[in-house]
Amino acid sequence: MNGQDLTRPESQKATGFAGAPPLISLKGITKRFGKVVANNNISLDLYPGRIKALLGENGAGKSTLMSMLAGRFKPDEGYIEVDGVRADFNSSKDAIKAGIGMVYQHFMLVETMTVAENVLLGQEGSFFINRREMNERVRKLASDYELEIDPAARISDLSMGEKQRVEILKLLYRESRVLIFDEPTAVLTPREAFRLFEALWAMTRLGKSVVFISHKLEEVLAIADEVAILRRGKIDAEVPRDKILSKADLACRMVGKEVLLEVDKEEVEIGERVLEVKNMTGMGLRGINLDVHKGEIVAIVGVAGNGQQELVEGVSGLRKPPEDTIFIMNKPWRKFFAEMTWNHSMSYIPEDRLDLATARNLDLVDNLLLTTRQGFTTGSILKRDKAASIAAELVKEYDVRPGRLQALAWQLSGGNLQKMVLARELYRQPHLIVAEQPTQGLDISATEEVWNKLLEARKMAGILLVTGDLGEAVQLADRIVVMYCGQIMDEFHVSDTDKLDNIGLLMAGVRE
Amino acid sequence: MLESFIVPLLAATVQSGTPILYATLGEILTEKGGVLNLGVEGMMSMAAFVAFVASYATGNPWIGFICGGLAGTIMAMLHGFVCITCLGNQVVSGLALTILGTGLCHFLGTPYIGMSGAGFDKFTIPLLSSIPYIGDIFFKQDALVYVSYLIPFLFMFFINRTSLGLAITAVGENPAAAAAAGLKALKLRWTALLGGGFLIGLGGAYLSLAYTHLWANGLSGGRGWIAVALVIFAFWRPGRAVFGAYLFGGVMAFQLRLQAVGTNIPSSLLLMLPYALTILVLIFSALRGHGGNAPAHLGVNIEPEG
Amino acid sequence: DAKKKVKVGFVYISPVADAGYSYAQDQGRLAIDKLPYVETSFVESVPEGTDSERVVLNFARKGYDVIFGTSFGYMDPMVKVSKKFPKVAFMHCSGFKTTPNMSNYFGRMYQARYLTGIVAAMMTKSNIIGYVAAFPIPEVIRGINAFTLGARSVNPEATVRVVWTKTWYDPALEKDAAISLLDMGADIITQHQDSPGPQEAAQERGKYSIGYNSDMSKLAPKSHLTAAIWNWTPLFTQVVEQVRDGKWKGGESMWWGMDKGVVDIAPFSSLVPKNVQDKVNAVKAEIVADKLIVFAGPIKDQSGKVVVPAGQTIDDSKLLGMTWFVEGVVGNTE
Amino acid sequence: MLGYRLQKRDEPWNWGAPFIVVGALVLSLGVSALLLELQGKSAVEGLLVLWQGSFGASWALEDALLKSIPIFLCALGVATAFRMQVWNIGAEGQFALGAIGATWAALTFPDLPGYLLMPLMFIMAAVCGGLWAFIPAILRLRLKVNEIISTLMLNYIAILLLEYLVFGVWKDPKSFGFPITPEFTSNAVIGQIGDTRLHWGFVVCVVSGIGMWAFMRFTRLGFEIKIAGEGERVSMYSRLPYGKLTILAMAVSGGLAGWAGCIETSAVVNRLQPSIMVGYGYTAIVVAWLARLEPLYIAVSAYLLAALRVGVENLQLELQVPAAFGSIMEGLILMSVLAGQMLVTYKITRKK
Ligand SMILES: Nc1ncnc2c1ncn2[C@@H]1O[C@H](COP(=O)(O)OP(=O)(O)OP(=O)(O)O)[C@@H](O)[C@H]1O
Ligand SMILES: Nc1ncnc2c1ncn2[C@@H]1O[C@H](COP(=O)(O)OP(=O)(O)OP(=O)(O)O)[C@@H](O)[C@H]1O
Ligand SMILES: [Mg+2]
Ligand SMILES: [Mg+2]
Repeated sequence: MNGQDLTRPESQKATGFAGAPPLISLKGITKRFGKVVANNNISLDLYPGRIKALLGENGAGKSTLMSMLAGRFKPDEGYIEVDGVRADFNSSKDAIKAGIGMVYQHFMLVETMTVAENVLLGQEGSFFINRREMNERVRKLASDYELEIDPAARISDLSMGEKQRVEILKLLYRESRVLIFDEPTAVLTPREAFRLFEALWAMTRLGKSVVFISHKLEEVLAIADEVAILRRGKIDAEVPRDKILSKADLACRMVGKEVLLEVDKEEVEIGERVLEVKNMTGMGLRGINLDVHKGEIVAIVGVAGNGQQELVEGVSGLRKPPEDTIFIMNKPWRKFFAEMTWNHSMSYIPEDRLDLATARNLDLVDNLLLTTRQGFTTGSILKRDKAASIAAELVKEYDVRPGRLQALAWQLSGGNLQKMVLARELYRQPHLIVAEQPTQGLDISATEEVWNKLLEARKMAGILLVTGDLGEAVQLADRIVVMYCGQIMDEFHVSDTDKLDNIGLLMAGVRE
Repeated sequence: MLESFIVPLLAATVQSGTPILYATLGEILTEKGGVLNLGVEGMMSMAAFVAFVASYATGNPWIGFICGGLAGTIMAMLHGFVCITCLGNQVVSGLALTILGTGLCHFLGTPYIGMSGAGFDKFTIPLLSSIPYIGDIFFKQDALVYVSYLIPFLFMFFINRTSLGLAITAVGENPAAAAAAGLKALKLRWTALLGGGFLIGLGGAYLSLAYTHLWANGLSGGRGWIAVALVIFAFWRPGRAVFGAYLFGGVMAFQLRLQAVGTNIPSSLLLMLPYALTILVLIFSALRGHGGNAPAHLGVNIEPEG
Repeated sequence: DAKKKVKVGFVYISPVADAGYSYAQDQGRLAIDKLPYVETSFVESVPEGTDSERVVLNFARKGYDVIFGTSFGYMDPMVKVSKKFPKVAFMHCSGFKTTPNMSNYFGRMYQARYLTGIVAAMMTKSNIIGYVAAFPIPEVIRGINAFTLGARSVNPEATVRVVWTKTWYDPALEKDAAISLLDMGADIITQHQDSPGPQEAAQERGKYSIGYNSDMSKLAPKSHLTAAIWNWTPLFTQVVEQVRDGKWKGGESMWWGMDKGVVDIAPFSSLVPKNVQDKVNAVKAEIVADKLIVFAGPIKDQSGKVVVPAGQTIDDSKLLGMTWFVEGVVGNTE
Repeated sequence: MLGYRLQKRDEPWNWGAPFIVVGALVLSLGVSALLLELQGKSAVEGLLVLWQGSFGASWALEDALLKSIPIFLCALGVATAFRMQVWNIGAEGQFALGAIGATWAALTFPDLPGYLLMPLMFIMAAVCGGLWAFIPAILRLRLKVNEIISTLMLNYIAILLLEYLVFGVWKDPKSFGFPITPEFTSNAVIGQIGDTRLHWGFVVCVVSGIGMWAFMRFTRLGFEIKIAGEGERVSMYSRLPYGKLTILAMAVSGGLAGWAGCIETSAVVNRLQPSIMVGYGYTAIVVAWLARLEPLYIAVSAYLLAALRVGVENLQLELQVPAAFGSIMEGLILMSVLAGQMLVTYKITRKK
């Protein structure tokens, strides 16, 4: 699929490490956050030259477990053995010294500093530093591992893929023997993801041990040597790759029940036009023409940073687009936003759930009111109790866990937060929905739920879906639009399989 | 005009800018590490007192100078205990530190009022002082002014050319990333806070050892607040801090001289000049597109994880 | 009931330790505190406004017999409180309102200023004398005028340049102000502040200085000539004696001068030549004997207009509200 | 450290807050008592005298209440701005401008009947204080000029402006040249409540406090200010009129400080004079933060701080302790309360 074969070529196999003792052993690790038991008596071994995939639903405790290995948290019970010797990590520094490095789900980079500074941070080697020499060192390291990057570039100017390369360079520079990747591909395009896999394979050949956390089952199948499945803080199973028959098998082992992995897409009647983009040029975009009708899902695919962001921000009202280019529900942009009502208009489901779609320190009721407050106002009085009862209903309907209305946004896991956002936005009964990476970071059951909700929402609205996951686009969309460098490369119906096969080239800016 | 008005004015500018310069650089260092310290006024007062007493007791003003710096460090420690260790609000802690510091030095300082101690006197640097105008302005000052010429350069070198400087900057920008890179975020914050406290203390010491040679209540006279404001004015850059401190000192010296010449402008309006000018310069910078680059995690405490 | 002590309370605007105005008042308090029948207490750093009213009230509530309020702004609060406590004696410094149980008191500091003006004018070479002043209030303006009149009485060429700092107590700024005057050619610095900052500036530049409030010779031994100083002991002693004897009366204005010793000049330093000392001592004797009146005509204002014709004097109520400069002062009163 | 570590509580330990305050008080009073002993004064007596001065008599309670009025209004104001993460440290200047505005009305229309003049004074105070806060707000919105620096600088300018007026054009010709304006006519004086020392400004406090609480809790605008305080991105997403809210919050903030200035001039000194500026604007910042921006807690902390300051005077009066001792105590108490507040959100557990 996606024009990219993910399977590991024979030449990439690491050999010569069979029967080696484990590099790392986790022994009976338990970790609690207040009342939540994030990890419960977990034991796990990591071997040299092998890739271990860690799989589990949202909130199963994968990140927590690995954060302890990386020295960021301390276990409440249990301990870690490095090369068979007990090691107690008081900070990341100790873990780094023991040869353990982690690329976190949210990158840990200093945005205002350069690539070289980030890579060498804490590892400069001498008190006085020489920028030119630092850049040179990083340049050499990057070319050794074929991870091209400009050492003098500022992190804030880099794309997600490039940022990840910086994170990997950090690990390589520290000569880590154990590399942990927490959902590394969530923000990558398929091409970037494949390059990452090649890098991982190269590292296993050097005898390094890799831990790979992902919700994308095909990736797990493609690169893992063995799969550990976490459920509710416990290791549910450890299975060698060969024992896994298929994606469905893996999904079943993970969730504990049959998973379909396919959604029913019932036909919906196409209605009036809800969004029209007319020859939009500016903000990094060139001549964009696009329309979305009620009853259909239009997916925009492309490598991140090719103008999707700008288009979405323009449509959703975060940035002022050039005049006479965007029409929503047949009204010019300005007029639409000036007259916009809280319901029966437009909803935006952004990629950034925390800090954009929700306020992290407010509770669920307040977060519901974020975009619906107009509907709960009489005179100038806000009816919070009414909002609370609606919130309670939505939480139940969408199965947002934990169901406490007093929970603050940051206390929710990514999947549950996304469900809350979806609940709120669909409650507004919009006619146009702009959904950006709606399932990023969600586990398969949550993904399935979100997909179903979106398909259902088609009945009342037209949906503009921006996604980096081609599978998602194919599953959901009626039409697919490929963007490259601020331009639309092509637009076609999802049933056009010829075009679908060529999509990888289109995304890279190549028209046959 | 040049000889009789401008050169003496600029020479006075250098002197009145110097204590503010020390304190501003100290606060920049503190804030680079991510800690907002509004206690500068109290720290400077306390440091001025300790410096005076130490110099008075030992007869050696250099010992006084260093002790002033250490007093600043100790005051910064209190702030650190409240904000870094106990995660207290940095704004309130700083304001409380000002109250505490001014109270403490007034309380302890009473017996020393009216005494005159050893201090730094002006001396000319041979050769350099004979450069026309420049010599009169910059090289007929006291030793601490000469020291203050070096500090901005050392400061820039420290921040840009040493691993510790880099680490401190990283902690102010993103403590979690710094910690993940194996840095001890809390220790670095402490380092920046205490080092900054030392510089702020030196600024206070300047007041009782060189600017005047005595201890008096209220010696700081609001200069600590000006330093806090100038950090923002300087966009956290030492070069602009030098400009800001001298600008402020210069305008203050200028308005006193206008009065001495016998102007008819009411003194209240003249005294507004330095404050109004600070705002105007900021507006001007904004119009030219320059803006602040505050450390991203300034004022945000590092919460313990797990 | 002869054993009952007279309880005296003092309210100060600034800390007594600052060697300035409040310090001078507190020296008077300490002096009467030594009297066997007197017991004193004080509250310092009391802002004018609600706070001062409360503090005065608390003294009265706690049964103090005499309450001294030493700052102009305490006037209205003291008037208010005095009406509620008719048995308590209220003494307010530097104001103009009285009640049946509230008197005001002050000292004719301008007489001492006049003398220091003579010293300055006889010793200046540049004929420019620098005056570092706090706020343009009558007390300060009166001092500047008296100083200038004294100076011009012996040296009509002398001018007095004034710089306002708008602070009572910022030694560094006040030193800067003095330096700006020195840069403008002044060779003698005098001041009306609570800090010795200006003295330091003069000493650093090798120029002379004349102090205020108390003898500042220790702080600037190489530049100090003399100082205009306060001595409140005689006045305070009289008040407590009267209260003890039941003879104290409110509604009075006690504006005491050099004859009663409330103001004086500090001993001359060795820098002051004999002829200057003699001249000043002679004038001082005249003032004490009431033969010389400082604000006697002819007096011209800054524009050269005669404001007080020869043969006339400025009466006390005008002096209390003086807001203009005499000829010879460079500066404005705002 | 030392075998103990901090652990975040699932829910803040709200009912523990009073214990923390008491604990911090005990600690800092202990240190203060030690300082007293070092001066050769009896610590027990000192604490007793302090208690009497703060709470020991009905008039002490009244005095503290009176003193807390301007602090409360300024703190209520700055809290509004802080809630939006607009760092208004300019209450001091806004207080001065409020006093100037009210004085202008009182001096210009001295003969207007009280029921017209008094509202006019309050309106002018709110307008002037609000405008003084509007300047930094608009500079921040349009030019991104940091409001901390602009409000701080405007404080100095406001005080000098007040001095300029009082030393110049508004000086009372009958004041013998002293820097005070003429006394307000009785129409322009906020009167006393009954025969207490308390004046009707207290009622203004109660009404604004309750009003602010209700506004933040029940109105949509109050809710929007709360969201705006959560950050730029969320407020953009929620389609808040961020600029207008900033201006509103700053104007309310400045207006309340202006009222404090108006009450202080009209009810307390009955005229404008420079000595009304005693730093209430800065005290307000401390009070607002200690109270975590909640109106009820602001009232409590404003009162307690005022009581402490009143009590310290008694300490001076009875035991001749220098005024600076009061500052030391205040600083110690603030810092220890602040450090102790950690226990509301964290608990200390033994390391395993
Ligand atoms: N700092 C924290 N404080 C409190 N609870 C936390 C914290 N970090 C994680 N948790 C909770 O611990 C549990 C495990 O979280 P963790 O992040 O390890 O899950 P995960 O398996 O990585 O999920 P995802 O797939 O969504 O990344 C969750 O219930 C989460 O809410
Ligand atoms: N949530 C926010 N947080 C911080 N700054 C913001 C926020 N929203 C807007 N701003 C900044 O405030 C300024 C004004 O915002 P506002 O939205 O009021 O501007 P506007 O779109 O011109 O609105 P109007 O036309 O109503 O004045 C802009 O410079 C913007 O960068
Ligand atoms: Mg995770
Ligand atoms: Mg995107």
